[in-house]
Amino acid sequence: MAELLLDSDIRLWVFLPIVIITFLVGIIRHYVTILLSSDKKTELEQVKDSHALIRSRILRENGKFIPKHSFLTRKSFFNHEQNGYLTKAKTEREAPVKNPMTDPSMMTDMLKGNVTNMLPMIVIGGWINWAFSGFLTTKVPFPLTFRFKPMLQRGVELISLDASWVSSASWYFLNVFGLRSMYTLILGQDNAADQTKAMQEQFSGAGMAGPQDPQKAFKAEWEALEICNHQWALQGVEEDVTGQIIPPETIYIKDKFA
Amino acid sequence: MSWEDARDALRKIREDQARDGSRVIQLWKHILANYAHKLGDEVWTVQEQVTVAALDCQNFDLANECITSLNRKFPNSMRVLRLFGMYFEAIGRYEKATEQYTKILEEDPTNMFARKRQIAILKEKNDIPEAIEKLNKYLEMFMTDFDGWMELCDLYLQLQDYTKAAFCLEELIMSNPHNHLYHQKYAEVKYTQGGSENLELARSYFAQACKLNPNNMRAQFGLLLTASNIATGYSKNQKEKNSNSKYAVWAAEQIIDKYQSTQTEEQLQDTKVLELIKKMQENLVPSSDS
Amino acid sequence: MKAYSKLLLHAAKYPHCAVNGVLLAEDSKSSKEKKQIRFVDCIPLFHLSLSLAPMLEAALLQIDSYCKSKGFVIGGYYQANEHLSDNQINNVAKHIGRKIQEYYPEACVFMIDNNRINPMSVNEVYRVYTLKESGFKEAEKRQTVDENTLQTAAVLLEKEQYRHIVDFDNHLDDVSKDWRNTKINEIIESCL
Amino acid sequence: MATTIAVKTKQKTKREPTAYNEMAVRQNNGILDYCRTSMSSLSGGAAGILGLTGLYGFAFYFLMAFVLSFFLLMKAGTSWNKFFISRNDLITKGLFGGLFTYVLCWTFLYGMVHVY
Repeated sequence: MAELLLDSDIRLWVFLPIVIITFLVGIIRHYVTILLSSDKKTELEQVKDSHALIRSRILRENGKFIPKHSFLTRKSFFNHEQNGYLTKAKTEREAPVKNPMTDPSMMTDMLKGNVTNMLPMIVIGGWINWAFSGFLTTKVPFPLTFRFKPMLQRGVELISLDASWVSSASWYFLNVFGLRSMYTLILGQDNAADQTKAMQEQFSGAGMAGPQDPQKAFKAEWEALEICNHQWALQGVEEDVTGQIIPPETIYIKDKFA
Repeated sequence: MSWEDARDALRKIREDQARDGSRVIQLWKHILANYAHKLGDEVWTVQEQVTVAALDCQNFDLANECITSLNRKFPNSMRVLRLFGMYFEAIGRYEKATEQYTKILEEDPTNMFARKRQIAILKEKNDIPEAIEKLNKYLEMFMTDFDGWMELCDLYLQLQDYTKAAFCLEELIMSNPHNHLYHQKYAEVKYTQGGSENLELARSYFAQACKLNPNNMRAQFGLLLTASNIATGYSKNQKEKNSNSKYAVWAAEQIIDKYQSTQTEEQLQDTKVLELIKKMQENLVPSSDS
Repeated sequence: MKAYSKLLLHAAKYPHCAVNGVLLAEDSKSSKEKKQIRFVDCIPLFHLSLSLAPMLEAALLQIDSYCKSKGFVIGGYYQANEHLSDNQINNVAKHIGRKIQEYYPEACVFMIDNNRINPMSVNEVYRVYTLKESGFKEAEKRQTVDENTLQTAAVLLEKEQYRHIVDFDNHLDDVSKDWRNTKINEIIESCL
Repeated sequence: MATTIAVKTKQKTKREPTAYNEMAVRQNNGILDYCRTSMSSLSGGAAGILGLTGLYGFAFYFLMAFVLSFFLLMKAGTSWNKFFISRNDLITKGLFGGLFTYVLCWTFLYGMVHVY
């Protein structure tokens, strides 16, 4: 196949601008999100619930470190048949399913999320498609099969063209996804420039964000605690300690491989 | 000392949450105050720290100065409001301070700090039962605030209500089962409570503390004391007695080891630690032989 | 002299905690007729949690064997409460005081008045209580320290020597630290 | 490469034999990521300027990746188990995530230098 020769003006006016634009947009988005993000107002009730749930979970996990009597006291505090904390909570608390349409604060939050995430992506993408359409910008330095053609050569439908050439629109998308780790490098771990992550969260949304419905959460926790039994972890610890004749300092290392 | 050193020292104090007000003030006054512009944004955190330190040392002029400058930078910030509250607390105008904290809480009912300060005011007024009651209410809401549990435990200890203090410590142990200090303190409380059951619990927890941190002297002394007490006083049968004296002897050996390796000859001679422990050991050994 | 200075320094080292400690007296058999106790040294005990028994026992055992070898007795107990204006004798102090009294009937309890801990203080910073019949009563005022001692203590406070005092809590954290505070003793000697 | 930064912060880590400090583990992994990304972009740039094509380019990436792993292992030395849960993490973590960054940088600089 004949080598193509690209005009070096394409490099100056198409290739570079796309990189710079995508990069800067990412950075700007980061700061805009910081500007717009309002501290989520949490309600007292919510905080209380989450604390109770965490405490119950801790009780399940680390309850083995306290004496049996104390464990049972706490368990009955949570799960007592009539007035255990969780028992009451799981039956009485009606689920305040928040309707995003009725709650204005939820609405603005969603709007803000959309404004900073989806909108720029669409706008900039469309603009780039319009301004730089139809250019071949670069060539990937490795051979590819024809299957990659629609991916890499969006906007340029030439059958005879080698698959490793990249069109301007595709170059934009490559940048959008590839610059992700660069942002972590520059802006730190939890940056907002990374829209792909935000999109993933939106898709797998409800499951990841944690159970929205406190009643359900309480019920799950109640069940988990109900089946949880007490097995004291300190049984025979004296034997354990005194049995080891090795000098104290080495106990740590020994345990590590055990 | 250069200003960088001073900054690092302050940072360290902040991270360790050490309470050393006079040093903080010294560092600020003599070194950092002249280099404030070099600190960048850290200057605000430092000023907050200095304010608290100044209040601690009753240096109200300095505190006032810092609060004013913070207030200019962050008007209406919760953190500045709370500093105002603490300022009023320090000069003893508790109603005014309470007013500040209520204001914060109206704004943000989940602000844990303001709630804690309100409890602290009660403690300052030396009204411990009231403080305990408030703290209990607070912990009902924020059940996983372990500093709160710690404080409650200390308050109960002041009133010598050991059962309830033990409850708080159980909570702390569950929060972090690998912290030997909680185990050790729990054991100490149990030991203080007395009774054979509690002593056995204490022994187990001292042993656990020893296991988690073999260098914990308190735990080893505790193990020695509890085990020897059980062996001489409380054990029901010979077997139990034997095993308890075994633990005690082990703990004694550990302690002797520790003292021999860290203290100087002269010191050991003078304080007679070794003789004491050996004597305790000897008291136990024949009892286990017989 | 040594006793007073160390007591003061210990209270000053932990302004935000309650502190306690014991005072060692010369064995009183020789000086009994004078009805006077001479405190010669002071062992600072704790600043973390005063009301817990095991470490107190461990500490008292150690101090006791130290005293025996030196011919001292544990003749007093001092405590400074956590609260600034709280200088009442509380249950912990009463309890420990009573225990000490069983071994040494002349023993008394010193409650430190936190307000008075500063280099300028002109008289002693504590109130003395002794056990009478069943309860603790404030003892009648008597001269317990002389002018010279007060001055030395003030100098030490001024010099921030309290940063170097070691109590039993420090000792248990790091065994190599010495609760006899020999260093401080030397400094006190040199201040004379 | 960024190994020096990594080790400095790694020393903050403190943990007990069986209990891991959640924050410390996350921080260490973050630093590892940081090393990987820097390495990928730098070596991508290098490959692009050198004009490597095809398999050579990929081979270059893996070579660099293993050099980095080697450095990390050297730096961690015998005390790697103080900082990381498993030793293999040091070698393999983010190997393929870094590839994407590498390809981008490679393509970018290759395009800049050699295509036009």
